[in-house]
Amino acid sequence: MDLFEHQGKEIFARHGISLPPAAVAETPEEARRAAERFGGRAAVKVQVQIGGRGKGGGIVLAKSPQEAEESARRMFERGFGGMAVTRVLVESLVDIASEFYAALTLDRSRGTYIAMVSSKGGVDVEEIARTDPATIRRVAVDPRIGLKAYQVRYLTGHLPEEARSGTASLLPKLYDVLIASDATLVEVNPMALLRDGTVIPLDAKVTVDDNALARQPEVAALRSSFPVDPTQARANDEGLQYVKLDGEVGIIGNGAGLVMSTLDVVTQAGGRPANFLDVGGGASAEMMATSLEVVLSDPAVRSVLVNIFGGITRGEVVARGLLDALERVDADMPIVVRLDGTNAEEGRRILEEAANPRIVPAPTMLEAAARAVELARTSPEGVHG
Amino acid sequence: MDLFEHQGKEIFARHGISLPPAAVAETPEEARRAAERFGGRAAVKVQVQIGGRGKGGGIVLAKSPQEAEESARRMFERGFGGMAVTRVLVESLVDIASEFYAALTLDRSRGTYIAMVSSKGGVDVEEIARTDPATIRRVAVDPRIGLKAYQVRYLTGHLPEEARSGTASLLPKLYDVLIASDATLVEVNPMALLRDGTVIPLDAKVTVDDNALARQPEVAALRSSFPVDPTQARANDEGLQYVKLDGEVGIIGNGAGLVMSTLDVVTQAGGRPANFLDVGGGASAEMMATSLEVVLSDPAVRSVLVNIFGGITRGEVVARGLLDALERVDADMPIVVRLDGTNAEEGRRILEEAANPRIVPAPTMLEAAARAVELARTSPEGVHG
Amino acid sequence: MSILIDETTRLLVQGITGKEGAFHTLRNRDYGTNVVAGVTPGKGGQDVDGIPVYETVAEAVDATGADTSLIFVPARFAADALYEAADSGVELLVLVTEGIPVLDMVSAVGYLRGTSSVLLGGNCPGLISPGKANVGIIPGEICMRGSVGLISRSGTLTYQIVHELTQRGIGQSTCVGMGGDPVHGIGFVDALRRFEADPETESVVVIGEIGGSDEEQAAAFISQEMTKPVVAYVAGLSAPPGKRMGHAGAIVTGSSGTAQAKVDAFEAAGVRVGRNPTEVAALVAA
Amino acid sequence: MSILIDETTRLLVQGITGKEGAFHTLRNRDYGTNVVAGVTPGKGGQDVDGIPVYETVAEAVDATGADTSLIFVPARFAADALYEAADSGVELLVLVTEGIPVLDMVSAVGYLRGTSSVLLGGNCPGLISPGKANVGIIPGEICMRGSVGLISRSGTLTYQIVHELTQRGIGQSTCVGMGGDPVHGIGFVDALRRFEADPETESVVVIGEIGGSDEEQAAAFISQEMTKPVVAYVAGLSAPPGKRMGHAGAIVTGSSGTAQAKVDAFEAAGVRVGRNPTEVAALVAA
Repeated sequence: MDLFEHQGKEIFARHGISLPPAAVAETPEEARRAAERFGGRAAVKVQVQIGGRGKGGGIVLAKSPQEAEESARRMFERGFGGMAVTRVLVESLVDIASEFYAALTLDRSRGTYIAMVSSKGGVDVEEIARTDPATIRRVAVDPRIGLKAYQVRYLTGHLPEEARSGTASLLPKLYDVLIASDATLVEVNPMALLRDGTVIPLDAKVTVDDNALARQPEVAALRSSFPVDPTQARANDEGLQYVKLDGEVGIIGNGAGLVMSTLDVVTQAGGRPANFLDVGGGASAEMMATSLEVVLSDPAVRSVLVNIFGGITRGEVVARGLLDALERVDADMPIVVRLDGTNAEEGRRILEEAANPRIVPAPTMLEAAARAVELARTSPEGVHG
Repeated sequence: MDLFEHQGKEIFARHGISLPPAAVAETPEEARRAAERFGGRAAVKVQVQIGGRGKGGGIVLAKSPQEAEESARRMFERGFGGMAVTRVLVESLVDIASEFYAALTLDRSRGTYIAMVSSKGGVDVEEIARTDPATIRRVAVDPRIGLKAYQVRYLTGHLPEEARSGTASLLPKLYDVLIASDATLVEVNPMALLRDGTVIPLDAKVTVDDNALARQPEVAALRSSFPVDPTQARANDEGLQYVKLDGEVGIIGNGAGLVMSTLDVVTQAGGRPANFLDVGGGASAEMMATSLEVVLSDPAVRSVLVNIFGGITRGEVVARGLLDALERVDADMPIVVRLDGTNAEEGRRILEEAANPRIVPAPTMLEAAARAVELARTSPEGVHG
Repeated sequence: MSILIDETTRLLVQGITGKEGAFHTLRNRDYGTNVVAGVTPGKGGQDVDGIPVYETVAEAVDATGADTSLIFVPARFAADALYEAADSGVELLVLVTEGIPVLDMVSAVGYLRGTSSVLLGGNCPGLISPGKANVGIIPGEICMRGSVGLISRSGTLTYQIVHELTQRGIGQSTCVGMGGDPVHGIGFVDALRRFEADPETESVVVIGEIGGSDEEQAAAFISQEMTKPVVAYVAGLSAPPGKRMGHAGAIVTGSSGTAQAKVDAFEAAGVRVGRNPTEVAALVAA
Repeated sequence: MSILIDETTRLLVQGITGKEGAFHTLRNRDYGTNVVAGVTPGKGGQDVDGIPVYETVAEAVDATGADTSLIFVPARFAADALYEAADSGVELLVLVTEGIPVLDMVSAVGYLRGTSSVLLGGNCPGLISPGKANVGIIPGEICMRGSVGLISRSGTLTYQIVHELTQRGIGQSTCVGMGGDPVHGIGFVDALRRFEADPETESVVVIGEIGGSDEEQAAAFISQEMTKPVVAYVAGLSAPPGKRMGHAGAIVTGSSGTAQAKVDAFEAAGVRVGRNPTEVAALVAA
């Protein structure tokens, strides 16, 4: 779960990290009043769950309260990177001497956390990592020991003398945020040395492990502030992974790998997937029914491909769920069903006995994909239940 | 550093552990008033830094406030196990269903902590450990992971059903005490299941790592409540390890092993050591001087044996310290000095040049011991500076 | 031969009395796996269709000589189940449980490195040495004994590809589902090394997907150390790029994480890459 | 041969610029030890009498190929110094620092088990392979090259016994001071195993003292696995019993911890025990 900058900074503040005075604004007027409080000049920063704000116009340095108001209004109206914008952060300007980069994140390949400090920040740090790797120092962090003192000395050893002790006291606090919040990413870009000698985060990118939200109720509660699509929300509530795409073949499968592969074969067959929907392991009949409803709620869908290979998921449960769903939703389009694995034969028999005219059985994944693509082409447009 | 029971229990309470109502009394009258508050009947428990109170009469179950007062008075007057008693703990009586034993301590041989629970407590658990080892379950605890849930289940699995969940919630708190207080022992004997179903510690033996006192200022401050011998206190203040013994040959050495060995050879030579004094590694002239003053302050001392084998400790520093001390204290007894190791030759030369009549050089440890024992026999009695 | 499990495997199931635990335990036993014990705290002394249930793993190991544990406990107890199994000397831990917090896995994986236990998973379907033992939730009926080793980050996609192999009459030595969680036990390189050393395995199928850099590492290992032929598949060629939050991930891996980058890495290492599961099976047959 | 250190040892000193650090570093170098580097944070680029000082252990190892580290840092930095040295690939860590909190040592010793680094100490005098290398604070001039291996819990008592051996013309292969702290690195059993395997070592002296159960474990190891003769000494035969707080310690060790119990354990294992340092040397000479 990706937090807004201001949410990340609120967590930072709770761990004793100094930050510039700032206020969240949900209207242009609130942005203006905040800028007034900060003496007229302020940074207005769009709050979104993606990066690239600096380059993409998501951060405006307003020279007056009016300019802050106008910038905020534009942000609310236009959104950012295709996402709705419901709040901006208005932040007092600070006197920056130089900018660096710091991050703590997961190193999947080693199964540890990793801490990184770059002596260059505020710019394209990925490019720096490629072209000038010596500017980025990194260390592995074992959570059973924590960030070791010698590691902090090493991480800060290539910074200008005057930035070292400030960064050295900031890093353990960022590490505390990582562990205490079950985060998988705590990124500060830029981390700024101010003219007064302090080192503070100017940005905060915090991603919290979804698997840990049950033990992070305060963090989980922040979800309520995120802009949500109602279809997406419904899918999530049922434990389904649903991503809307641009095509016309609705796709339901079990297991992320199989669903991705199904998208690939549909594409290879000349079709365009309308979505990614993973019902997960051990799907219930109810989850299958909800999946079908979710996919069918997309008006662009012309055919649906259900591709289930059972392990924990059982074929007869899938079949009953599909039949249940077809009693609840009036699906006037073909649903190509391909079932294999655990109890698949029973599932196929149930579907055969039900003899629902919408259900088109297919023996293999490739044939199912070809059939779904073909049916999407010939299916009547715009007739939905 | 061994804490009084009541100090251990105060730490327990800060970690959310339930305990019987109790009050510390420093006079018999305070003990009486506390017993009155607890309804007349109360346990009066001597507060000392040693075990064996149960068998040794250090715990009295008083049936009235008067009895509590009298018991406390006896304790203050008589001391316990040769130690002065300055406070007793008066504790409300609880309704005990059964008694067990729990401890967390260091396992030196494995270099880990160990947690133990015995299904028999309140009695001689060492005897139980020998005769009926199955009653004691033990697990190794890695502080980088903590007491694991499965270990708590195992540790409590042999207790009566009704004591398991109470003990299972108590153990992690005792572990927190161990780690948070830098303790090397947290022992609860007995740990009691009460008739109301709760499990509570009735005693608390907590030993804190002396090496960690610098980062445990609250615990270190408890030292001020311990009865102290002024000579002992002076030695400790200088970083000297001093233990008073019953003999007449004062002993000063560097390194606990060498001092112990010096005690042994003095004993083998027919003498009796008057003390154990380890000046430690890298002793300064000042520490040597204080050592001599400390040893000479014991009126039973008839001769002194200084046995130094230098590593970090340097011979010339030892020699100068001894000469300094002899200018400050009027030592009218022989001081046998045996110096070897780092800069020993220089040290021997300095002593030779000083030609102090009190200083008797000896070439080897055995000869030094023999000489010191012999001189103690012939030294005039009772003439001290 | 085969890798990790075979007919000598003595299987213990942690969380055997749960619904999924009991279901798959009995399926594994029906397959012929030597299921010797189960563990569920509070249910010691019971049995699951004749399989004795113990209070602790240590007791179960003492009583039955179990050397492999299949773990179905709820996510919040998963790390503890790993500690218990490793501390009790179990050699192979197969963790099916999904939804385990990353921090728990980082701690547990670090701890296990200091023991002699080997972890597969979490969030994994387990593994099967067809005709010998099935440990986990891979449907045994789709597999066939043979000489193709298979290692996969995916669950059901694995079944799909195994199914395609079997339908062509191509059997498998061992099929390993390593799971898709970011921090996990046995990975591509571990499995490839074992397959390279296994006399029964003649070729290997590697099934990857977008994200991370496991495939790139596998490709590097294959080009340097594998003598047996490898066929790969990478799911997600048509996946849209994900929305990115920060730069740290890309800096750590030095990889874009796209399926195409992984396909390119495999092909540069001389690995034949199938465009879909059917083509994978065809390449193995070729 | 010898154990742990010899003429090929490349020594690095952590805390080289401190008073004791500098003093003993130069003594070690004067002895002939190949001291290649020092580390003191904030003093990288300086030198100590020509020995280059680096900012980090990793830099020092990269620049000089150091394989052994002698550690003199203050107690509160000791665990971090161990982590840094181990993470930088140093093979042998000799920790002289005393007064390190037990919790720090338990954590560090647990961490080091997962690495290839070997720890000696803390609160130890170090070790010397006479005529080859001296790493620590043992006075080199009291030692003499020869075939007696020596391992001791004590510091100065070790010097005493080495001194007695040398005065009788009995040389030493390696003298190891393991230190007296309750949680430590190399112990009696580790050292005995190395001495048993070392061709230069013909007999071994073990120097114990009251407390703990290290001597009892050494006795068990000697009776089961040592072929070379062992002479032991245990300090504290005349020590009065300590005042006891709880029972846990005795339950853990199953031992009284007295010197006499240790002497008995050694003698039961066929080890000759000297009553004082002089007698130890006489027994070795016999």
